[in-house]
Amino acid sequence: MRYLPLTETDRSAMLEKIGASDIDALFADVPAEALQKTPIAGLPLHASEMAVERHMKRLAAQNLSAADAPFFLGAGAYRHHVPATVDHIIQRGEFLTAYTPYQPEIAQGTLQVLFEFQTQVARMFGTDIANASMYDGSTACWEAIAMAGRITKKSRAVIGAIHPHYLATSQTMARFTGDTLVPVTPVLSADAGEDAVIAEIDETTSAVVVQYPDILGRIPDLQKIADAAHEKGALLITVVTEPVALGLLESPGSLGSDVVVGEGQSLGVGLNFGGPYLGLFGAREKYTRQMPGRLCGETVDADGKRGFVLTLSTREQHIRREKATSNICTNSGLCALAFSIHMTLLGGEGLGKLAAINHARAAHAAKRLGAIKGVELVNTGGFFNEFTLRLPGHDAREIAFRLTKRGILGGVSMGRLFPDHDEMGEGLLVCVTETVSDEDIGLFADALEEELA
Amino acid sequence: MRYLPLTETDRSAMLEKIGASDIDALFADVPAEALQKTPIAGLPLHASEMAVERHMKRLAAQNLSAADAPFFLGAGAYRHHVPATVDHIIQRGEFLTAYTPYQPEIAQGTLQVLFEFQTQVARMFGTDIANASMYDGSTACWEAIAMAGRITKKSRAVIGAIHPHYLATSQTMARFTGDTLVPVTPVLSADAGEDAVIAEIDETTSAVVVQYPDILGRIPDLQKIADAAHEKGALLITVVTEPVALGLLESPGSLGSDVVVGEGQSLGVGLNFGGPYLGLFGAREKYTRQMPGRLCGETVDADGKRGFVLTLSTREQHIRREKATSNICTNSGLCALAFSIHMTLLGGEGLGKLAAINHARAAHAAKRLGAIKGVELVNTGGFFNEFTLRLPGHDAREIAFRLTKRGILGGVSMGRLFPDHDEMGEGLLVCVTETVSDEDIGLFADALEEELA
Amino acid sequence: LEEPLIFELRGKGKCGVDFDYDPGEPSPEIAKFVRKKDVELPALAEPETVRHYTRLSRQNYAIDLGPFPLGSCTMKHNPRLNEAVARLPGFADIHPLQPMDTVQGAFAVIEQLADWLMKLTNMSAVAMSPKAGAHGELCGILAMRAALEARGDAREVVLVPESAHGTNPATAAFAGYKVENIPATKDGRVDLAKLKERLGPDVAGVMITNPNTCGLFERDMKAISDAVHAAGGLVYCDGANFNAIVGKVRPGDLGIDAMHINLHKTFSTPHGGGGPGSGPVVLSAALAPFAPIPFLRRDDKGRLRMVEERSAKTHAPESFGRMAAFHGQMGMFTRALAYILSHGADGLRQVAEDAVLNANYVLRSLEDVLDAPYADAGPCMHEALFSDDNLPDGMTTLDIAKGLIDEGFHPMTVYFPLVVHGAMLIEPTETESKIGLDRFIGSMRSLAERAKAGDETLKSAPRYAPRRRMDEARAARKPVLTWKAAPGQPGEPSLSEIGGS
Amino acid sequence: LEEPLIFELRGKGKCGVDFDYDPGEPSPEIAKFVRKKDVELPALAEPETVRHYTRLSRQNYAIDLGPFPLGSCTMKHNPRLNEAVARLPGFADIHPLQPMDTVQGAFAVIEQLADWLMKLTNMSAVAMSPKAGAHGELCGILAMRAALEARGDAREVVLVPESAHGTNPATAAFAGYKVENIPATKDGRVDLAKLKERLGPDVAGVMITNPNTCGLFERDMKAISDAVHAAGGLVYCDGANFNAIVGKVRPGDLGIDAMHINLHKTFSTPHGGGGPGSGPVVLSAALAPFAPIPFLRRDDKGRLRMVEERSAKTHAPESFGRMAAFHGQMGMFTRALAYILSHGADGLRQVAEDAVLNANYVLRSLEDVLDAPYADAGPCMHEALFSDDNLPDGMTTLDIAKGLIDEGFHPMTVYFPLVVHGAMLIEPTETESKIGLDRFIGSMRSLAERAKAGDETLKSAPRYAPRRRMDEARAARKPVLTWKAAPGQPGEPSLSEIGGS
Repeated sequence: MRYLPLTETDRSAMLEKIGASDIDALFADVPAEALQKTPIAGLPLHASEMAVERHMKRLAAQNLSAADAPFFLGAGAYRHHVPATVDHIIQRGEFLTAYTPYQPEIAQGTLQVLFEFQTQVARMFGTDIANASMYDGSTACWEAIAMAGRITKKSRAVIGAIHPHYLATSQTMARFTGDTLVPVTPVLSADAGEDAVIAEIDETTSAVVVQYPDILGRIPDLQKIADAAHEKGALLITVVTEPVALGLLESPGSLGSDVVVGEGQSLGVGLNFGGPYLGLFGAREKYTRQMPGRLCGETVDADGKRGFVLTLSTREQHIRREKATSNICTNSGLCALAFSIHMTLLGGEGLGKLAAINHARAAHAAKRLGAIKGVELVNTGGFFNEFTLRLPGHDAREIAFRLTKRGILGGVSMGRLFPDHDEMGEGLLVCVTETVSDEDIGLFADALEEELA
Repeated sequence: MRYLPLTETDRSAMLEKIGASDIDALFADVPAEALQKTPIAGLPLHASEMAVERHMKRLAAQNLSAADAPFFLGAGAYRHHVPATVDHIIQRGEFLTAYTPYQPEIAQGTLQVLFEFQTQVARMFGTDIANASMYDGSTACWEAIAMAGRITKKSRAVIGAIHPHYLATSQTMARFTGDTLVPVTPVLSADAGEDAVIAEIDETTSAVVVQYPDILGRIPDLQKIADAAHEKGALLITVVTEPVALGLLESPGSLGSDVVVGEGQSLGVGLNFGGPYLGLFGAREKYTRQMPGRLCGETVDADGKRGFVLTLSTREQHIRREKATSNICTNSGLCALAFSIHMTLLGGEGLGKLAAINHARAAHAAKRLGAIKGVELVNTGGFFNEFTLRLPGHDAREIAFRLTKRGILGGVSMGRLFPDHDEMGEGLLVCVTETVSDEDIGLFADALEEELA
Repeated sequence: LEEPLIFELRGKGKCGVDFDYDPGEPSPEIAKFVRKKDVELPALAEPETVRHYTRLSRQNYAIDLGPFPLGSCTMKHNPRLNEAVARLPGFADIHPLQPMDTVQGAFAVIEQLADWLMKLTNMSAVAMSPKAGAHGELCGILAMRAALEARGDAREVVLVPESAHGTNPATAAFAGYKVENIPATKDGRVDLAKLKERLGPDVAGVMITNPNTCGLFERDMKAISDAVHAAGGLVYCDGANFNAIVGKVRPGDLGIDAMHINLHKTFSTPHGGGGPGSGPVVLSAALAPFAPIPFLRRDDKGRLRMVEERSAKTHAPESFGRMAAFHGQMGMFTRALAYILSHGADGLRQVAEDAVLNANYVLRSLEDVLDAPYADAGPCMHEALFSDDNLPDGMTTLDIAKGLIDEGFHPMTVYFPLVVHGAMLIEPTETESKIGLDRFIGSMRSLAERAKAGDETLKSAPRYAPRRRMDEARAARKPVLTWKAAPGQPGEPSLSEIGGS
Repeated sequence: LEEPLIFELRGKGKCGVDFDYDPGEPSPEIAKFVRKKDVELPALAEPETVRHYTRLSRQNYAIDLGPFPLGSCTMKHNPRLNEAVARLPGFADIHPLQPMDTVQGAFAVIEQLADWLMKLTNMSAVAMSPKAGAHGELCGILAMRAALEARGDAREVVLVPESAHGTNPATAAFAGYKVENIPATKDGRVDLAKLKERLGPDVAGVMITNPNTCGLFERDMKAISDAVHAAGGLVYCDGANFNAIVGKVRPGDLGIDAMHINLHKTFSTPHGGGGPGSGPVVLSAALAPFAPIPFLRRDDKGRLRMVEERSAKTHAPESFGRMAAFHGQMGMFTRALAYILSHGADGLRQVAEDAVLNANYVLRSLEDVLDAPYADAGPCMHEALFSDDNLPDGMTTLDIAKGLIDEGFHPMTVYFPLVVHGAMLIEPTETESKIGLDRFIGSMRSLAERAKAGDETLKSAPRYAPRRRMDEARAARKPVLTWKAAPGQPGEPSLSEIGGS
């Protein structure tokens, strides 16, 4: 077997050194009736690299990949061009096959990257600090709500028009922790619903959670919500599912957000059918010791040279066990690296250009699609690279499905995301990034026109 | 521009330091009429990575790639499965972006690989030594003929059934150097033609050049030819276009070859539409100082530690200039690395297994195809993984073309390789490696049957 | 090989990405949201970027450079085939919310991996969406809690051995449980008798690691499960060490109710300097109905369908809900599936056998120079445990660990499990060769002897690493978590040695 | 980071590749050819293989780690996009002898690259098949010889400047010519007057490098070409330094007949530790008919057709023949084309400008501490030349070079060109940043001053590299070119430091 370096000669010599008669002597503590005598049934036997590759390629070919169709999906996962350099670097064995940097003397590569990453995220979010990443945006969102509870000693969170999966993830946890979540369900209108959210805030509210831009692509007035929340002693948690937007829009931190969390997949990571992704988590400095997840900090070594270590681990499970701020052990290190490389290539100015291009392309598409008979553009109050179309009288799920028959991946139906709100069923969320060509937009528009005719 | 790190600020500061008014002041030695004032016409302006990738993918999509069709081509370029590890390692920046190892203190990685490579090639070929690689098999072939001339001080080489491109390449050079090449053109028969070759050897012969297996897939009796050559004071040069064969067949060195050259593309390198490939060159130790190309040798450093250097460079152009054994400067270092990694994964035993599988699959295919009405198997005397079919009454070029219309890449027509020998036109050279499935063979056989019906 | 921070490399006015499209001005509707100036982040040109990260990478140790004998943190070889497979556009370039008919191949990957994980563990169901091992633990505990609540059986205590990974108590607490210790016997295993005493109507269940973190198989696992079940509780098994028994023992045969599987530990997905992970959780028949959404089912036409919120009412009425957006760590599934296909049922047995063989070889090659607290009790499983008991005063486990760095190796896991003083937990894994182990053993013996001889130079190890021992207290005292330009800081990299040595 | 040879790693009985197919016995016809035992080569399992090569790689310096200021051996950044493009299955997994209709996209790559090379040089034709720069030189010289022979004009001498690359005289000799030197003027250029004197009916032509290897543009190039042509000869231009003028000067405007282009030097294809290269040769109208086969043409239906032996009689009756099997270095063509597309006509100008700017910056930043023989004559092109003239006795160019290794840099080209004593030829290329150049300049100034101060420690540099100075004489005296097991050699790797530092 190509991954196993022991030869039969080695195995014999080692058993002899150990003083064991055969390999099963080493499994003596396993009750005899539980020890499998033969390969487990139902799995194939070993296979060559060529055969495995063939099998996996066959499965891959059964998917319609984004490069092979005009592609307009977003809703928390965005398709951007990732420079080839990113994938080259993350495949270097020293990054790919390193462990968590518990031995900082021989892990400065990973640690310096995390320190740079934290700085990049904090500056993008407009927060004082950021952590070294979380599983993904949805779990980061819950961690923020839990952190707000620790800080405010309150347990009622008001939730605006965030991604329904993020809400559902938080609801799962809240059910067990005893937190109360008060969702303010969005409606298909241009109004980003700040007032409806603000109306739910009271003195018992630990946090207000809004998305920026929101799940319908609308841009809420964060400062207004922040002011209302702070007035009642609640924190404002802002969720960003599309970090590219922050190249064009004012940062959530500068608009009064106390905690900013997000999904970093847009930069460097790619679609990957939903995972692994990259949770981003930034906050005010005063909450440092309440932060979940890994933190990387600067220090010096015995020679006085600058270096980096994982720090404040007394918050964490491996030290504090049941008193930890979170049970998280693994972060999303390699995705953080990919994000950081992409961001280093872009810089602030490049991120701004990329964002402007996304917005311009989306505006162009919205105009074209919104002009189709039977289509209403919901986001008349502005959007970044994602907007919602209302298709009166149609179930958008059905339209999206019929578009795939024409080879077009034409958006995410709101009915899939909001199954309990029938009025959302007519909504189709369309995302347009720099990867979408004019030709793609034309093909989509023509197809949609025909489907609705 | 993403590859250019100078900013406008940098450029101004540097011009100031230099004392130049503007950039064109640095081009002052260029006659004004020759200095282009604007971007050169006919080329596009700069483009994003995304746009370049799109353009290149469009061109790539216009080719029928081997993975998308039952594939049976060989004739000097063989499709084998290359382990993913190989491509991973050769993309490490330290290998990919290193220069020729002129500074051995900081190039031991490349140098040790070359030393290991030389050892692998020599053992596979059954020669005492091998060099650090040449451009490809065809140029290595000519270099061997030229070397035989230097050694024997004679200039008439007898050439057996080698790849016609190898012959043509050598003929080009011979025309200018004044060497005489005496080709013995093969015929479509099972007889590997040893006697016809031997009949041409005389006292003026510098070398006899044969291919093993030959261009029709036949296996010549090397020892017999070697004995005849040595009797007249000529060297035997054996050409190996398919090194995998040497996992199954006796090595050319052990059968009396004085020089063995070959194409190493089969291991590690891939098809790549013909290049870059990898020239292999092995010889008896006594010819060391007559070898062309780079040689890597063992030595020690100032601390007495073992290390490796390029050596015997007094043979080479950068030292010896017009008296060099060859004008070669570049070898095929990265391809040699790929070959060496693949060989390290295989080892001698693995190479033997791979060869046995190739042979078995080819034998299976030959049986199936040879049974088709209107098809004659030429190689009734045995073959390795390649054999010739005779299609009486048909131009095999036409058949090969018609097979592509059925999505099958069904072999190389002898008419393409031997345009001046009409009797070869009925020959179709078919190669079957481990990558060919039973299903592929069935599809090919069915299609061929229908085409000939 | 010193390397400055990107913020110190004068990245103003540079660009590592080109754009072809002139966007013009943003639409007037969003003018009020538009930021006044760009995010203040430097850019590097592509050549500088490649160099920055390549140089940084060389300050890391990695499995590609040498063994990582980290007990309980298994680091085995990461096959490059898996990297290639995960990058096939048909897997890497598809969106989680594409219409389901356009991603049947991706669903098939998940289904196939799920099926094989169930067969390897002999369990009834598997939740594929947890994002990492600890997330998987959470999934298992939530399923247990949901099942107990569905019975109307409020229970509030989870029992955890002292030797457990920190994630176990943290997870139980995160899910709202009180945590109590399970005592251990002298031979490093759960004390069955004491456990039985503690069981009762307030105990929701136990979390047991098997093989445990002392590297031992819990011989009484089945009896433990039976006792817990008899007392109305449920059994969570921490599957971090499943690599020691994969293909040899099916945990479901031992009566457990839930177990997470770290795909990187057992199935070779890369760890990437700290993640991403993936932690599928296998569940017993009792817990299966409470599994989280989404999960796959086949409809009556044989098409794969992801059960999400919309169809959960029909197909998953008792599910405890969603744990994360989308469907799980697809990129890890493709890699793990390729790994399982490569090994097959026969190869996986060999994996466990070679892992255990390598660990016992280390145990027996070092037990004469280091204290091995459980060595007399019999063989270990995938990891060998030593203590600092026969080191002289002043010489510590940490000194051995840091000394190992100077020998060219990553240190073993130290000071864990907590039940052993100055623990050194060594896990070679099956992908280390004998020649490599012999070198490692040689270094360990040399270090043990130096420590016993009171060699003070060990105290200043490492000397040959990119950094010497780090001042971790200083980092925590006044945390510096982001870079800030110091006044007058030149941003110049320091001169450095070349990286080859 | 010491690493043993693969032959020392006990590779017997291992396997890094698996096979699914049982081949049985070989067919009886070939029994007599079958080898008695396997080739005697060790195998390593995949984890060991990855580690062996990863560790070895770290003993290399590379452009990804720092600058390679090798004058005349241009090493610029190698974009990773190009690597991705070259690996597209539509390019990497096609066979050179597939029916031509199935490879129209591959032909289009070659045609497009060929077209742009002609436009960038203002030449009439281009031979794409040469495998490297020196092979391209050979192609050019053979075309010249074929053209002269076609005229019935036997000539036997080729004139080459003393400052030329060694490949120039070697190539001319390899093609059967006698080589004579062209004298140089004091300012480092071809002496036009002396050249004119030597021209005559025996001179087949000249080989001139422009910009030349002193880093200077040959101002009189057009006059040289005119003089050679007037004397019935032909002009070969060594295009190794085309990167200095690409997009700024078209060599065809200067009257040359042939020039090779090293795709790695000007168009960024990776050098791979010594190749593969690729050396397309542009040709004047006079030489175009003699270009080697194969080459592309479009048939009357617009389809691309490769003119090979079969169609040469019709379409290339005067071709001097084939230079290598198949069609050239396709893998380099895709990379070079991606590079040209990325830069475009505007970006390529900038490449030349930045390369020249960087070189002049180095020249002017070091001319006060090192002797710069041609600095007074004006700007240099892409490389700056220094001599050892103001180093004290006993201190050599080699000491500076090896000292540079300890500063973290690859040395410059040394002792070339031969016309300058103790030459140091520094070529930064356009892909070095100013901050990087400033560091390099700082190191060079420090070394120059140490040398002038007679600092003997320079003599023992490098000290911080994987090896100290190597005994090259020993290697050549009794060459050891392959590994042989020494009796009793244990095959044990030595202990080593960890690789990060």
